[in-house]
Amino acid sequence: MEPLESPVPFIAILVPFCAAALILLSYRRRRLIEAYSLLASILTFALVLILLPRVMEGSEVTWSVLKLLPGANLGLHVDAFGLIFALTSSSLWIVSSLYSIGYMNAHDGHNLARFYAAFAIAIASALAVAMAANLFTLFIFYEILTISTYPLVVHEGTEEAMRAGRKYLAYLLTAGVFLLLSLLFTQHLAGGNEFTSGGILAGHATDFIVRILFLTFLIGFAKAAWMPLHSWLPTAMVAPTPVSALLHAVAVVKAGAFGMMRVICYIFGLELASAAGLNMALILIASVTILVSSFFALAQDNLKRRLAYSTIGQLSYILLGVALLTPQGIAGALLHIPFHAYMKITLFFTAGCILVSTGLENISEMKGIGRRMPLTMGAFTLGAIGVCGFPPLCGFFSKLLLAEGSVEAGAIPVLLVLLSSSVLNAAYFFPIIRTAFLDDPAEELRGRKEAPVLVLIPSLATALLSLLMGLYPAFPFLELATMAVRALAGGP
Amino acid sequence: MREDVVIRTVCRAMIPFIQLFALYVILHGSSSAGGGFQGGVIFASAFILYVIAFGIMEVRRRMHEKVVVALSSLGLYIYAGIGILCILFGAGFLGYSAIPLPVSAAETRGLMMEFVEIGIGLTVMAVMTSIFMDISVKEGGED
Amino acid sequence: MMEHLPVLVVIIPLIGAYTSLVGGWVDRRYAFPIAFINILTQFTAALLLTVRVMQEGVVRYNLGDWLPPWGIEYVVDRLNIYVLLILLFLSLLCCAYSKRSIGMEIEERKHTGFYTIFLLLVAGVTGITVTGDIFNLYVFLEISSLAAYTLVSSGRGGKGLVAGFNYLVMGSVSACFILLGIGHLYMLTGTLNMADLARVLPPLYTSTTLHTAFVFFIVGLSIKTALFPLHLWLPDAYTHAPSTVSALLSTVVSKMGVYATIRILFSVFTVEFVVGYFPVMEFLSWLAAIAIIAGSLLAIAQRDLKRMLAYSSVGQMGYILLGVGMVNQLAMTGGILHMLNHAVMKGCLFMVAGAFIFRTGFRRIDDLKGMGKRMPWTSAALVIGALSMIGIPPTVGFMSKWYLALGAIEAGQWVFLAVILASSLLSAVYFWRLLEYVYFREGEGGVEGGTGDVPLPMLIPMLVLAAACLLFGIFVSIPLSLIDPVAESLLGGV
Amino acid sequence: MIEDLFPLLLTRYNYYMAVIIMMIGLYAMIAKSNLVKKIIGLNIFQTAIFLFYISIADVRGGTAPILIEGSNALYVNPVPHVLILTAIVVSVSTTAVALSLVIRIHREYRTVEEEDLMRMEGGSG
Repeated sequence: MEPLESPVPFIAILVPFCAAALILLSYRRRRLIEAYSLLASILTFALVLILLPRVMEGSEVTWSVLKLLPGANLGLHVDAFGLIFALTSSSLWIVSSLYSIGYMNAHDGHNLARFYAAFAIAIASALAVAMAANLFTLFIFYEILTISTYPLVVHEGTEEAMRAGRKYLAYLLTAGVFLLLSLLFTQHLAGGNEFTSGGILAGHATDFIVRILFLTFLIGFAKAAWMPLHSWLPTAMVAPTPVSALLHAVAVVKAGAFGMMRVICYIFGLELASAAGLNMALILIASVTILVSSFFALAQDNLKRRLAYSTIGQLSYILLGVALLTPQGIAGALLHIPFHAYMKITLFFTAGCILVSTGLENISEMKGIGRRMPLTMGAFTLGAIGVCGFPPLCGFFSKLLLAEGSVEAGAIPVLLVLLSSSVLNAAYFFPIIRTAFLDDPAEELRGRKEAPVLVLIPSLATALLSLLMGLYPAFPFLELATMAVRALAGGP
Repeated sequence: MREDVVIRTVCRAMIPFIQLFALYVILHGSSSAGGGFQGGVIFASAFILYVIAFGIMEVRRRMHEKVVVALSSLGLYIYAGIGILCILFGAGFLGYSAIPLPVSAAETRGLMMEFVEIGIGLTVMAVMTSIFMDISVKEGGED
Repeated sequence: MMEHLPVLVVIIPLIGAYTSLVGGWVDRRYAFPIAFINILTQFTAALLLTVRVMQEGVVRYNLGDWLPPWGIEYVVDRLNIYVLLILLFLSLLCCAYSKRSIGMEIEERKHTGFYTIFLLLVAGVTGITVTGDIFNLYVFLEISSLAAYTLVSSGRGGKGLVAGFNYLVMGSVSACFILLGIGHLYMLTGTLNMADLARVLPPLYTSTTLHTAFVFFIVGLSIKTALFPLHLWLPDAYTHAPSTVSALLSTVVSKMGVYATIRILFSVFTVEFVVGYFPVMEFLSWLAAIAIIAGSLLAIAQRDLKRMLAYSSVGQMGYILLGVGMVNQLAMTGGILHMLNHAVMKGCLFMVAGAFIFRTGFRRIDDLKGMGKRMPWTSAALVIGALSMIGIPPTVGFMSKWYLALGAIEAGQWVFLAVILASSLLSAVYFWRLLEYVYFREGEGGVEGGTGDVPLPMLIPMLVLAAACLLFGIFVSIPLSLIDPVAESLLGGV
Repeated sequence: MIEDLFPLLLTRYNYYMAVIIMMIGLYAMIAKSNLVKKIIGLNIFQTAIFLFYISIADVRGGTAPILIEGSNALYVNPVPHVLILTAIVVSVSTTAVALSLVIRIHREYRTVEEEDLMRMEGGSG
């Protein structure tokens, strides 16, 4: 089918940017800021949703924004592949802005305008990364994403936050430079950087160059937090919880993983990737990251840090899936983007709920908390078992596809990694659930109640959504993933 | 400043000649060696000599700072004015011969060149004097 | 009048200089409006000239109706007009900015003189850009340099004086070298017209005299552009000059040196010579690469905001020369594009620094805590300028980085590629430290008179430049439409 | 080889002289601590260049370049003279600016010795 020219994707990205400007201009009026943020999130989601039926019909939506430089256009192109990520981030923005409002009300929020504006810009960039038509556009918004999340990371303004912010920037700006390098080389070698099904590099470079390029791309997408370039992520946990949720579930890390997938599928092309042996390297890195991060997670007592290490492992699932280079593997990887996002954001939201109502951050202090805050911990439990990959939550399906993919690729060690990782996930999540529900509540928790409604509702909503998507995985994500894989495998 | 009759008298005698020579140099800029720059500097040196001999206050009494400013601007206006006049008469900038005077083109050229030289001479003279006065006045003022 | 535009753009500020002197003599307050209107007129004239250049390609003008090899010829092609527009645009903004900012920094009785010298400087740089005669270029170079020395030392306090003196000594030595170079060229060819020289020189490419002349030019111009080991005059001059002059120096005066370098390297000596017969470009690019790294490292070490910006300018000059030095289309485009980009970013940043000094008197980065809240618009301009310097897309800084890096890849110069990319990280280090202080650290509060933004005449130029950082980044095709043919014609098909 | 060198040295002495004078000026600019002496050094440096220009304009046996009707005289090249005249004006202006700067420096710091200035600047910040 002919691609459809439509400015809708562009408007969807423009809305948050405008919202950010409005927020900054009305920085004195807190309620107005919150209203702008919420409205923009709903509007954005609606706009992305408009695209859904078109893409489901098999048509693709494009919009060329601007010819920025010769050979480097700013263009948007929405296909099933990108829509998965776009839908995830825009839908989760609504819940996170609700959550932020609640969270910031509960805490003594300061610099709110900066916070909400940066939040909006980050989401807009994530959306643009999802809908980028070429590597150049992706790179530009990838950089904007880095910059816009920095104020969020250092929001608290403490010395610790500043240090974390510096580390965050050091990692991600360096990564940005590597990504630019890769972009420049792609441009130089292939004479363009449009995402093309089947890749554009084939025939333009020797295997050696391809491998080097792959390495620079991999470093460039350090946002995917693969080991050993992961350490910015746990450090960035000093940020307020809505930000951690955004960083870890929606925008930043997923942008890295998604970018890597885009590059492997649409720049290198699956054939070139397997011919140059790129997949083996990626499988190795991803597997190591999955296993090692799980062990790291076991050792953390701070709940958010444990979640951070869990994220590192889960992100590598995505890398692993695409490294398998089989349809099932890629579909699994694509599915893992939204599914993990919903589950992990639930977990972060609940961690924030606990923080808001009790001020606790460490797991060892959370004895019996489930009895005081049953709804919160219920949501947490749903998210946790989802991440471990148990049915009927959505995490099960993505992992199932990944496992199928590894069998399909004949990579039995990968299957083993996946299985053992699930066991490890259970090992670091179940003690929390056990201690929350079965231990006697500690003295300090006496008289503590559920978290405020505004933070509780988003947590429950995302938990329920993960459950629902586990029950009905087909719509829309599985459908989209299948379409994306079909298009990749030499569809029309 | 210490009175010194010899110096003052000699200066008094010299300065008119210096100025005359300066005028000569300026006016012969178009047809022989010389011109506005050289003449202007010579003219300024007359003032400087005057300052050295009679003291700065005397000079300032006779030639106010604003006069210097006016003269330097006037010189530039003459120069630019003639240039633009040429443009108005359809030639290029400083394309003298285009100015319709009732004399031959070569003479017009020479005449206009003289005017330009006078302008340059005025500006150079004024600027040199003002630099010198600027330096010496402030030093004197504070000491 | 259209045909006389090349000379009018030079004459207008010259007349304006003395008009503002006379105006200031009548009443001190008249000096500024006269100067401002003057530069505005000149800018308009330059825009008209641009239209002509776009139509005709090259506009030539003979002074005093003397024909080229003998008389002085003004030649305006796309490179000239591009540089001219940059210089006038920045001069206009600096002039607007100066209205309030010189109030504190320069004694009131000198204001008239300030605008006179300012306009003389503008006349000088304009002359450099339009002239096609190499000796005329020298004269204009000296006019603008003399004006620059005076402006640097026009502030209160003695540091500016010493800085100005050192600048003068270095500048004069460089002028002497250029003069020597011109002398050698004249001795060899008997002509001073650039186009004529380019025509006459090729058979002489092996001549030792020519090589000597070339070396003199390179050394002299390197001092003027403050290429790394010869940059020593720059930090003091930029730091201790009044803020509006710092902005002017970093944007206008530095660009004129770069322009002169490009002109002499490529329009007088031509690519064949600088690549084939006297392979200096390789050497220049290495120097530029060292300048980029050294400038950035030295900037990191600074605690004084203006001094930090000054060292960063040393690095940025390296960017431009590196682009020029790699001698290929892409890199050349990047280098020339960076002339505009550096002017808007650095102009914006120096104005911001001036605004901070104007409001609070603070020069040290550590003292700028919490400025983000106290001076929101100024700080917003700072953010955009800083991001642009780091090279975050879609600001202008990224665009030049993109071209330079592509050029380096094209030339196969991996070291330069690494330098270009690493330097953006280094500038991230020092600019981020600044942003951190301004935005994310709370000020101790209670600094007298330290709240609110600067007055509008200072704020508007700053914001215009900040907007330019974004707009010329997003609509980079506008400057590119001028530059692309330039790079091609300078390289002359190599 | 060596016998070629002598005529070269002897016939091109104007260049060497220019270079020697230039070096004297440069030496003064670098080695002298007194700012006024630095300016004098600068002037010497510039003068060397002027002399160099004038010497290249010379034509052996040439006369002053004034056109005389019917004469077939050999003229020296006038252009360098004109150029140098301009250069001298530039140099004079430079000197004027430099001297006024020195005067103001003296008023500010009560010294024109560079060493003292550096000490003072170092002391004050």
